[in-house]
Amino acid sequence: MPQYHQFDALVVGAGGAGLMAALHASRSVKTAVISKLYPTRSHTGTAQGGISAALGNLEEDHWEWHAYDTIKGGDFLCDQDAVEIMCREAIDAVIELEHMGLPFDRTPDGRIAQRRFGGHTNNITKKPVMRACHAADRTGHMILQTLYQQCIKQNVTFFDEFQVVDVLVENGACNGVVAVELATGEIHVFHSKATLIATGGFGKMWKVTSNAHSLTGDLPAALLRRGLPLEDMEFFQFHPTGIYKLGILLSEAARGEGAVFINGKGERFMARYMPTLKDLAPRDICSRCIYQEIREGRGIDGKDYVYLDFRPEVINRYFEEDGNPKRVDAHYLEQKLPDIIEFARVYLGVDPITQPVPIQPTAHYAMGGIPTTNDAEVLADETGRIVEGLYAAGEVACVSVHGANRLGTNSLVDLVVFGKRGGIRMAEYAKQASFRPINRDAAAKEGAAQLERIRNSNGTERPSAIRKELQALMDDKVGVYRTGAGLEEAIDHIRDLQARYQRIRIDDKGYKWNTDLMEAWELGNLLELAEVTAYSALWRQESRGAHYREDYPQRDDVNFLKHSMVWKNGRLEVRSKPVRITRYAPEERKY
Amino acid sequence: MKITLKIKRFNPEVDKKPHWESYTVEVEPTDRVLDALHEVKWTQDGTLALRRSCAHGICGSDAMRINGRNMLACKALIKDVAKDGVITVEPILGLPVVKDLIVDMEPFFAHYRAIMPYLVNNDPPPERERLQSPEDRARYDDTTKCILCACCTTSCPSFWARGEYVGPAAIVQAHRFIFDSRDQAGEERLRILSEPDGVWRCRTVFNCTEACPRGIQVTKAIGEVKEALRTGVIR
Amino acid sequence: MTTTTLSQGRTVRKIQPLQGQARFERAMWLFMRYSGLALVFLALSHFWVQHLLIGTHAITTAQTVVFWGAQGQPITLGNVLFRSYYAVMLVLAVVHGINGVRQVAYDYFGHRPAIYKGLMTLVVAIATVISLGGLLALVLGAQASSEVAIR
Amino acid sequence: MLRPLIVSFREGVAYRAKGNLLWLLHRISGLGIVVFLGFHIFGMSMAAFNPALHERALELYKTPPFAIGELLLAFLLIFHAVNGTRIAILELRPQLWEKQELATRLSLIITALLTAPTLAIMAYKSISHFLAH
Ligand SMILES: Cc1cc2nc3c(=O)[nH]c(=O)nc-3n(C[C@H](O)[C@H](O)[C@H](O)COP(=O)(O)OP(=O)(O)OC[C@H]3O[C@@H](n4cnc5c(N)ncnc54)[C@H](O)[C@@H]3O)c2cc1C
Ligand code: HEM
Ligand code: SF4
Ligand code: F3S
Ligand code: FES
Repeated sequence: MPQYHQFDALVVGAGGAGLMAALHASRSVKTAVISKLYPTRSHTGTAQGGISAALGNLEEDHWEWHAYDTIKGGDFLCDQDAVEIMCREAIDAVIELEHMGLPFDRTPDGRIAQRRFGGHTNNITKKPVMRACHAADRTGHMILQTLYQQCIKQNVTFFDEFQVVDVLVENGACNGVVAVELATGEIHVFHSKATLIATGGFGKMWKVTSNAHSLTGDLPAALLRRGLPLEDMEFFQFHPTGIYKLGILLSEAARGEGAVFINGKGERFMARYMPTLKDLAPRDICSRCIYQEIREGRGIDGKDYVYLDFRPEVINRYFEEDGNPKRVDAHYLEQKLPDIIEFARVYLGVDPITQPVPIQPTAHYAMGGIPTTNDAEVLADETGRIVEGLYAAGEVACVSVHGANRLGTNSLVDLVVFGKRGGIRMAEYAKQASFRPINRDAAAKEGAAQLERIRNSNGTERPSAIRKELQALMDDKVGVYRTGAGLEEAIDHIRDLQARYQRIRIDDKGYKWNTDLMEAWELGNLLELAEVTAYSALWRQESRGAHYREDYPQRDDVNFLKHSMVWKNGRLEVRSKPVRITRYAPEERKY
Repeated sequence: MKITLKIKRFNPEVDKKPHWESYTVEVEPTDRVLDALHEVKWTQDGTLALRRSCAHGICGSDAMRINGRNMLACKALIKDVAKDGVITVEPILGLPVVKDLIVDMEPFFAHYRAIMPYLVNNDPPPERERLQSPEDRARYDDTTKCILCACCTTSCPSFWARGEYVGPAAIVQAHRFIFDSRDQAGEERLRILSEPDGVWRCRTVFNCTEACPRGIQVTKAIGEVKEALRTGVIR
Repeated sequence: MTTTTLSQGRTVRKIQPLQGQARFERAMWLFMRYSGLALVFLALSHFWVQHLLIGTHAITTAQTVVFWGAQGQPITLGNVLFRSYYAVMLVLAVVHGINGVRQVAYDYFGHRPAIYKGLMTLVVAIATVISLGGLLALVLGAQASSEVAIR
Repeated sequence: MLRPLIVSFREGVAYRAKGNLLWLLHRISGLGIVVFLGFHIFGMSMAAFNPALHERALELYKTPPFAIGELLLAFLLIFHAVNGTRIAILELRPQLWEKQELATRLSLIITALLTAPTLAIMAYKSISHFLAH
């Protein structure tokens, strides 16, 4: 017998977005949070560098500048009204976090400390501006901890280590979710008036990635199966500074504090490509420049990596060259970047204070995802029709505030601003709506069937082998550089893997903590999302932001200044949705 | 290189008692123990159960006993732990084992919740941020790093002896708020921690400090809480 | 809680004194440290005098009685000091020991209050009887002592 | 009910760190001394209340098993005293918390330095006593 629960509001995912939503929703309606990880294990905790808000604590700044930078960084694919909301409300959101107890670093006069970050500029001088509020290089950790602490204070109900396997979307409305309790393998049906999805990214389809093992896109895939579309899936950000081979992220904060890229010839090559912002150019550009250097034989020792150099003497030399009066020393860097310095020491055996660090771009962030309105309501199609009672926020959602490329620190802003808006909106809705009837047993059966099929599948394929092949393929064909031919090959290959996936076999047939089963199920989701990603990438015949087509190297505003929306009802279908433009007209993107 | 992983296995649906199983895998010396465990799980025996997520020491999922002491599997490199090519892996101690390397974390988090792990400030919030001097901020910096991995608490003999002891992790979390100049409930937390199962059960064993993957000076933090109780001053 | 801000930008706060069990636990914790430090000198010196200077094999009942007996001995400063030394050591060691046993018992039997309380009652009772006897012997001596001394 | 005991004695001993072994030894030595102290005070007070009994106790002390027990007691007492001093000082002097590695090493060395001559002299006295009788 499945277990049954009823809540006015349900939040799936306990990262920054989910917890923010839960905090606000639970103030007025009966709310529960379901998460497959214990909340503090969510990937928000790994976010390092900072959260941007135009507080102007250290130098002049305005939210309008922040908005312009965001839109330009997103290569003018952002929906500008959403960006304006985000950048305006970012200020209050950061202050709210501080009031909740978030231990930001402080300025000498006791205010929140801010630092530079890629693509964030003073709009007049065009120079980098200090906008990223931070707590050393563990800003995400502090946000996650602080929000979870507040949830404890407010007695929010949690279902920890419950994995959602299905979303009950029927007749254009959502009535809850079906989840499996990992500890027992039992199926639980959660009946709700409003459901918010905040399950984060899905970068595990790539091999070299900064994403956690748990980021497998379970919910977007579930919605896809339920006939709902995903938006802008071709835009996936590759962060320039992943630890070589491992993909573990070294935050852009390093460059915010003065680190530079160095190629095999010892040159600071970014100065050549982007004379004004140099190493603090947006991520898509840096990643491409790194690959450009490598392709032209200027990788370190001709290999496929370059250096990120943040030895104090190197930083100071370039500060002097740039006319920046600031100077740093080893102690200062250890204070400001303790964690990433430790990552390099532990995983590479390289001490960044005395040696340059080998890096390579790493799959990092999904700009696309579940399409939503500015109040986090999930869209059913390109016309703006919404799915009643269904919301999404955080990395899994596509509002779209990041357009074709997200600026560093803007994800954390997105989480707290739209998490909060979503939480408030869903509570308002749940207060006036009533429960729509559901068929519990049918719902439970459908959810369980997905798992039973895998449990009982008697093929010969090992899921891990398929996953490995998928990840290598995605790195190879759906990475920083893409071509039409490569993407077509990738789609064929993914479909082949999907066919093989039907013939898998797992070792663990039990119920309690069957991670073998759940990993296999997650692989199914990755395969679906990989297919959709490659398919949208093939559709977009232009280069914009993170999406770079070698066969179409130019941005094409005439044909492609629009969002993609993909459905998979039997077969894949792409439709498009216009970009909302308010006051920032598209222009060439130069830094 | 080839290494042998000796893993303590327990499947609640089959076994009455835990037993050891050995696996030989091919790994690089710079790989993580987590990679080796994945190698086992993905190529030899999918039934092996463990928690993990971030794979770089931030989420706190994969605390386990590696060669007899608590570590995060994703932060222990093969070359540092493989002695004679053998690595033993067991679940952490003092919490009920649920399956293989997975333990029931609920008692651990119950202790965490017991010490009021949230900022309490009943003054009306100002328009902008509350001010805090860099010195006041630095006072509790060390303990903000905690990722609740339980490496410390489950390495503490006092906790093994008595599971009701709140344990170092909860005290670290309490420290983070007691010494935050913005907080107003330090006194109440100190009162909770002076109960029989509070800080006084800490025997200054230092296992916790050695085990903490975040390099937190755990025993020092506990000592500072004791000092506040001893002197009646939070400084 | 009263708050004062120090000049170096650090906030310092005073807290109200603890009450009840919390206060007791704190006191016992402090007592364990201080009594322990005192016992280093008291217990070790006693031990070394008895075992290294004198030696177990050289001790006889007669000597002990002369050493400790109250009757027939002059009340000198040395005598008083030496008896106080033993009295202090005895009290500190017994209380230190009992509280130590309490902690150990609480660790293993704290979740079984009946066993824990029973055990502690027994330990305290035995310790009280024995140490009262010890103190009595130390302070008063006894009738028998002089007879043995003469023999 | 005995689970905590089992965990700390069987599995805890196998936990690869110094701290828990010191803790265990401190605990065992403390309890050992308590038990000894009980008998000791009782025995000594018998010199006053029941000299005959006291005499019998002394005879017992002079047998080889007790001589060995005495050596053990000496070690336990010295270890407990030195280790206890380390704990007390570390806890009462917060500035020293970062020096715990050194403190542990020092206390082990001091224990060894104090125990060695003590045991040697005591053993010498015992052996010459047994040889003489
Ligand atoms: C290494 C790294 C550094 C970063 N640094 C920065 C930075 O400095 N600044 C910035 O702005 N952004 C940064 N980002 C991006 C940002 O951290 C993430 O985009 C953001 O944290 C995502 O938050 P979220 O709340 O959407 O999801 P997450 O925090 O990923 O949480 C997802 C939640 O969903 C749950 N979940 C998932 N699937 C299921 C399921 N099937 N059933 C139930 N629950 C489920 C999980 O348990 C988890 O609780 C960084 C990202 C990475 C990887
Ligand atoms: C010689 C000097 C001594 C010193 C410096 C000393 C110090 C200490 C200290 C600091 C503790 C507290 C340990 C803790 O709470 O973690 C302790 C515990 C204890 N002591 Fe002593 N002590 C001494 C002598 C004695 C004597 C003579 C006895 C016996 C009567 C004794 C019995 C105990 C016991 C039973 C414990 C509890 C052990 C535990 O909780 O594990 N100690 N000692
Ligand atoms: S203090 Fe360290 S060991 Fe303990 S839970 Fe926190 S991070 Fe883990
Ligand atoms: S190991 Fe335990 S006894 Fe104290 S110093 Fe650490 S909490
Ligand atoms: S997997 Fe996240 S800490 Fe090890």
